[in-house]
Amino acid sequence: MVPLSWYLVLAAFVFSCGLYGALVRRNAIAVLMGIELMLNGVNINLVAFWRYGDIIDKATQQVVRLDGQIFALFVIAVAAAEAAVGLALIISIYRNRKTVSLDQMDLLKG
Amino acid sequence: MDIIQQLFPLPPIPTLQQAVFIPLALFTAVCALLVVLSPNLFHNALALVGTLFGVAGIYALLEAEFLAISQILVYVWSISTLITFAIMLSRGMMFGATSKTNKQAGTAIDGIVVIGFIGWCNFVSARSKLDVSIAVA
Amino acid sequence: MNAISVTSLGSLMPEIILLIGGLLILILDTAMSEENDSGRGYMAIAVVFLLAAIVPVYLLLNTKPHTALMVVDVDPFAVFMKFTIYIGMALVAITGGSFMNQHVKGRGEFWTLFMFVTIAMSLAVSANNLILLFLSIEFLSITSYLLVGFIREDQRSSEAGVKYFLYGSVASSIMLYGMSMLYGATGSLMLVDIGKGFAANKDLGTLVLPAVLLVLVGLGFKTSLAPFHQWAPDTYEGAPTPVTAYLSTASKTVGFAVIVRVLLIGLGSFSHEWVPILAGLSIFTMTVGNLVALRQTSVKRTLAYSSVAQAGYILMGLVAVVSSTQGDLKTLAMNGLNGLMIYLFAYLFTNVGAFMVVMAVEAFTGGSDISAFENLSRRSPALAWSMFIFLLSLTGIPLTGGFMGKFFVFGAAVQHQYYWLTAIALINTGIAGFYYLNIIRAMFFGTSGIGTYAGEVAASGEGTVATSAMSISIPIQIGLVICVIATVWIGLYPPSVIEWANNASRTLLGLGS
Amino acid sequence: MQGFLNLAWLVPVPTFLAFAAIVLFANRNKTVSALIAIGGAVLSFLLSWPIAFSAFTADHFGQHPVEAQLFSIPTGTSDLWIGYQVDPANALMLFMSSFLLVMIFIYASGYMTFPAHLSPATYPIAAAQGKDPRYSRFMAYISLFATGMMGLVVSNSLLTFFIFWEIMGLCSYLLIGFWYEKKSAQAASIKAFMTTRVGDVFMLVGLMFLYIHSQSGNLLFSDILSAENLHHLATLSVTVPLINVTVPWVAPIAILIFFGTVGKSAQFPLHVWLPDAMEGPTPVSAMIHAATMVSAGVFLLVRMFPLFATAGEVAPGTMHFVAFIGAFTALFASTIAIAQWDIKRVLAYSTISQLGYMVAAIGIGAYVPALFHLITHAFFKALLFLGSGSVIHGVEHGLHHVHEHGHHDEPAPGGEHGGKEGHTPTEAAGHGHTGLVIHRKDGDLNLEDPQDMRNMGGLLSRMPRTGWTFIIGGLALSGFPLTAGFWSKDEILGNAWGGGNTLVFGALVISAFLTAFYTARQIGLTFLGKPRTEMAKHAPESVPSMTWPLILITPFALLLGFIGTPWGNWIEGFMEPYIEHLEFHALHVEFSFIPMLVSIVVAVGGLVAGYYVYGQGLAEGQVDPLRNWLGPLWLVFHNKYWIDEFYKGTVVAFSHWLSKVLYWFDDLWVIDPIVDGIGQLGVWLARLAAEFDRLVVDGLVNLAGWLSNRAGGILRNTQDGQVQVYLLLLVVSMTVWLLLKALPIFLKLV
Repeated sequence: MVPLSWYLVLAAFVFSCGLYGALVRRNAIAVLMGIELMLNGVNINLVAFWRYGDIIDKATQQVVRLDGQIFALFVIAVAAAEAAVGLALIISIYRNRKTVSLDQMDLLKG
Repeated sequence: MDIIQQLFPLPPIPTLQQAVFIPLALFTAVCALLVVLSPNLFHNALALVGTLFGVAGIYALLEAEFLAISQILVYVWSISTLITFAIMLSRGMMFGATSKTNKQAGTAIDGIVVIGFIGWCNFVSARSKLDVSIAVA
Repeated sequence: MNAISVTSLGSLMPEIILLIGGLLILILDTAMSEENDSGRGYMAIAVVFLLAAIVPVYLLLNTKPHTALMVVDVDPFAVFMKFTIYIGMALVAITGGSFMNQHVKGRGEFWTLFMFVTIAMSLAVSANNLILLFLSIEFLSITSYLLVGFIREDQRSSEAGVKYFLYGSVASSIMLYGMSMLYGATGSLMLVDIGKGFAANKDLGTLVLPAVLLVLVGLGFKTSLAPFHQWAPDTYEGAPTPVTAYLSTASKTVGFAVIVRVLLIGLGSFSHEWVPILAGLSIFTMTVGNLVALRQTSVKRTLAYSSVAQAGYILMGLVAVVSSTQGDLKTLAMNGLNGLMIYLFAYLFTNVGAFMVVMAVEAFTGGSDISAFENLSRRSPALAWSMFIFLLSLTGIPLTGGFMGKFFVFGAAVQHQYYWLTAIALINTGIAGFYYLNIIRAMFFGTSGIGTYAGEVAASGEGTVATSAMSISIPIQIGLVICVIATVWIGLYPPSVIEWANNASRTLLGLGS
Repeated sequence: MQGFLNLAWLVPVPTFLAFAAIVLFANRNKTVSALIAIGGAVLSFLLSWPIAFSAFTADHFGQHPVEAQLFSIPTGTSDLWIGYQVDPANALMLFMSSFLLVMIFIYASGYMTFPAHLSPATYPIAAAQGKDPRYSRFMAYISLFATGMMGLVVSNSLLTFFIFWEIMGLCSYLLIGFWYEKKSAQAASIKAFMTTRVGDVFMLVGLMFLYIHSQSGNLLFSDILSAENLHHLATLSVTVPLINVTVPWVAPIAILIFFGTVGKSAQFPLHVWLPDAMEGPTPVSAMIHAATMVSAGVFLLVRMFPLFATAGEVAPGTMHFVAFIGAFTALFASTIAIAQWDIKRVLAYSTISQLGYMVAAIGIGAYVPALFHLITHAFFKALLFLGSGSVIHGVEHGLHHVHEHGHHDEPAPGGEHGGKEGHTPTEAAGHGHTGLVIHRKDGDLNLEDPQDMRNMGGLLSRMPRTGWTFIIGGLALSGFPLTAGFWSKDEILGNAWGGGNTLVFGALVISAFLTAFYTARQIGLTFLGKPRTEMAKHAPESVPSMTWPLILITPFALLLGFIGTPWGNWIEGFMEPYIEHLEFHALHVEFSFIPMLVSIVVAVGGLVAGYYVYGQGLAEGQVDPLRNWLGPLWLVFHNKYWIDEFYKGTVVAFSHWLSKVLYWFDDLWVIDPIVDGIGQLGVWLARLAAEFDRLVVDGLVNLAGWLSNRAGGILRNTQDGQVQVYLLLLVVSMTVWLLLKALPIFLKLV
């Protein structure tokens, strides 16, 4: 059996990669991808905790609780919605300014 | 040395699950790195699709088959398509002359190392508690 | 386990009414051609349904805590917050509606989203598990991103939308990471069970601290606590002003309600970990907000930073709830939580009103720079005097709602012997006085000696030259009158509001009523 | 008559209605506004005096003061009551405030003519009417101000007291900055608001502590000042953080509340706002300095006296602190006053000094004398302020007259100038007159400054009504025997002597001498001698609406003291039952002739000394003799401006001046060393105090402002519009936080 910690390390790694992308990429779409990575990292965490948690009913040996999985499922759904909205916003600013470079978006500051 | 051995006890022979997990995790991790490191936006998107597949594999390994299918259906088919579509739509921006990353990479890594550290803390305590309980079960 | 019962329908009546309203607008929007529509019908539907939703909320104000549909907690605290949110959204709809109808294209979409965002807030304040909490907060955020960037032709609006989106997504991902740790540590997603799990197993402290921190990032983003506040000024400035008004009030109310619920119910047994964090955040937030506000020249931006600073004061209420070192919470009149609630309630009217004045001035002069407010008292005394009252309330002068909020929050902090916190907060209110006074000065006194001839003559009250008198539309007038009356009324120590807040806070804290 | 007592809650209402009516309906018509405002004040007066006199005439009124609740507010576990009360202390305040407010309102209606710093071209209509362009607004503000004061007087709980207190603070801000075209007025208004706010914040904290630690669960005076509650507070102890001293709660609460007084009544070190507050129109100065605002501070002490008395019993340091602040302020301010030129500024420092008297009286436990002096001082100080306003008005008119008839040379540009010789910069700056500035050895002189006493002289013959009433007010202020000020001041001195507070007594006696001295100087410079300027020569008497209030106040300034003579002390008899009723201990001393003799000697001595020096006024261009005595002579010879004078052909005047200087030089050493010894000390102290204000107080204020501005700027730089920078800051702050918090946990794990 794979130790839980392996999954957690992988999750942390994917999450950190995503965060790095969100922090340093100039391109807004690349940042969006970074955010997707972060969410995937979280999902690995959630599913792993679910799998290694107390989910088996001792008497029937059936899986009785699915909350971690359900949470992960919702996160996937939310990520889809977020990506759609994010792309809509990015395309709208691209039409206005012909750029998706984030460091050029500084009309509002100070 | 005691501590390290205590925290990272290397099992002598990987079980079958572990043998599947290790390459899968490596693939996912490398793809994730490519997503953020490759300068070509198109490669980024491809690597993202790769990561998502890898994560779906992890779900399958964790016996969450339904979730793995959802991952492939929702992410790989819809989000990736959406992103690729957006890249196509704004093709011009793929070939900008400037650097693909901004100047804060160094600081960001410092910060993220610490976030990784949180993950590590997480792992340590979870290990001490959960691994034991699983071993008992 | 009969989940859907008549009582749960009754408890969920507000949300159901809002949902019907939203769907009605959606259907009408698809049925009608967009070109000819002024959007007034949608606005009317939205206002009517929002007001209709206030009625069941009002009836539920003194309800006994119960759970509907297994995941929605209906207790006086949540209901009070819903009451606040609905009133705020109704005010925004009344006053900001015509502005939005003028400036946006997809009017039906706007009003549908407006109703749905209200539902999201409403669910967020009463969610009792992490899934619903995350979902409703994300729903709220995603809808808000759209609303902020709704004026697509306006570069500032879209930029604000993109920034808000990126910051918000990252913050909520981080929060989610924290939530996954909470789940991993206790094996449950229900806040109550998480609380019990932590209470039973104190060894989990190593997991809790990073988890609290990560969750606070997401919630701090919603409530614009420094150092997670930096999106706020940019977004508030770029967003359409009615959207800014609800972001800085209703959305913030949600953030605080969720912080209270998660920390008190889920992490109550680790209060020694998070109280110092919150106290530090509170101090940092109010100081940063006030100091940067000093340097602003745009009134909208000043209000944005002031709203950051106010979040710091509000947070004091939560700090003062716990670790009561003196006396029994049962005997204290100010338990902190009721201060937080009264503050949020009063702040809602004040801030919505202030942003409405900004909107009216913007509509007339095209900018919200302080120079647009010069001599406002001459061009439109009604606007100037309303703004005057709102600014007094933000400063915390007695007889205004802002004073009541500060009185209860600071009082609680003093009762719990957070003297340093109170002292810093008091110093901060002093600093804040400067920039509020500056706006008042500009409105009533103008810059010394620069006033135009026409303006000066009109000012002296003897002018026949009324070149620059401003007219304000009737909906804005109604909204402003409501805000002014409510601000002053709360300042007069309204027994009902205070009793509601007391009851709600005591119920949530488990003190018995 | 007793029925009137239950109408006390109505007292603040008429002025508030007047405020509302002017704001809402009458802001276009100046005459109607003035009538409404005066009407409101008169109504309030017509309510107040019957209330006051039914209190005065009732038997043993103090044993059963009237107190009633109007409505209540729940606070969760207890109720907050709002109501009114009438007791001997506030009956006296009602008597004083309502009358003075009517007088000031009437005076203001005549005073607010078109101000000189505005250009008539900008406000053609107001200039044609000859009234201030914002006349109506002024009337509205002062009505609200009066509401604040009257509400404060009749309120029966500390909470409502504080609310009205804050309303007054707000109005003072609006009124001091009323002529906001003047930069100095803007600055002064903000300074006043912020400085008093500092005191208010302390007071609010004290109020909260009082609320929390009282048994009553409310802030009603009758409950918080009850003997049981005070006993409770005196036994409940607290360890003060930082210094780790354990004291009864009553002491820190008293000190914190006392800071409210320090701010409002301009006691050291928060006195800095009051001299600058002179930038407001003179009726405002009279209101702030006599009838309302600063009195409110002392009234707070009078109100809360049982608390202070209890604090004094269990922690004597509390009362010593109060007494020290009061006595120090009295002495300190009076030394400044003897070296000022601005007619209103002398009065301002004099007010600070007299308030110090009252505070010191409270500090030594002299409850009744403090209240007594509060009442008499209000009358004669109102008289003096209104008189000085009349003088300024007259001199301004004289200036207009001079300008119209071309008697004067071309005015030189550059009216604003900073004083160099012992004047604070704001003093001379910005009266809006662009007159010729003379750099004099005793301070720069703007020849067209209508407030500078060096531009006056001999006004008694030009303005007899103003002059005589001013002189009477001045005599009362200096404590000339048999005037109102004499009796009340003597009571305080007698109590200080009888109570064995020798230091306080000494400080107050010196200050009394200086008071008499600068009063004589002021009267001498303003009204006696010969006019020193053309504008003084052409100054007309003011209009009747300004002079009648002066004449009506004069009898009070002269005769009011007879309610508190040592032989028939009506006021003590009136207050005595109240003290018994509240069960606290006020200082009670046997009458002694020594302090009374001392008081007479210093008052008359000071007046005579002042008259001796300034009795003939000053000659044109003559420097203040006191200043001369100090001034290094070589400065005079090497000073460019004096050479200018020389070239202008005033050799004769110069020699005359020089001979006078030498004459004085001899005289000072031989004849009157005492007067001038004190004079020298005073001038040095004044300069020291002015420097202290300028360097330390202003410096600190500026430093704080600068720092917060800089910090705001630095923080603002991070807000550069780059969303990824924001995100990075988020991550970095999380990192720092984790390193601080998580590292220990990690180390523990390992």
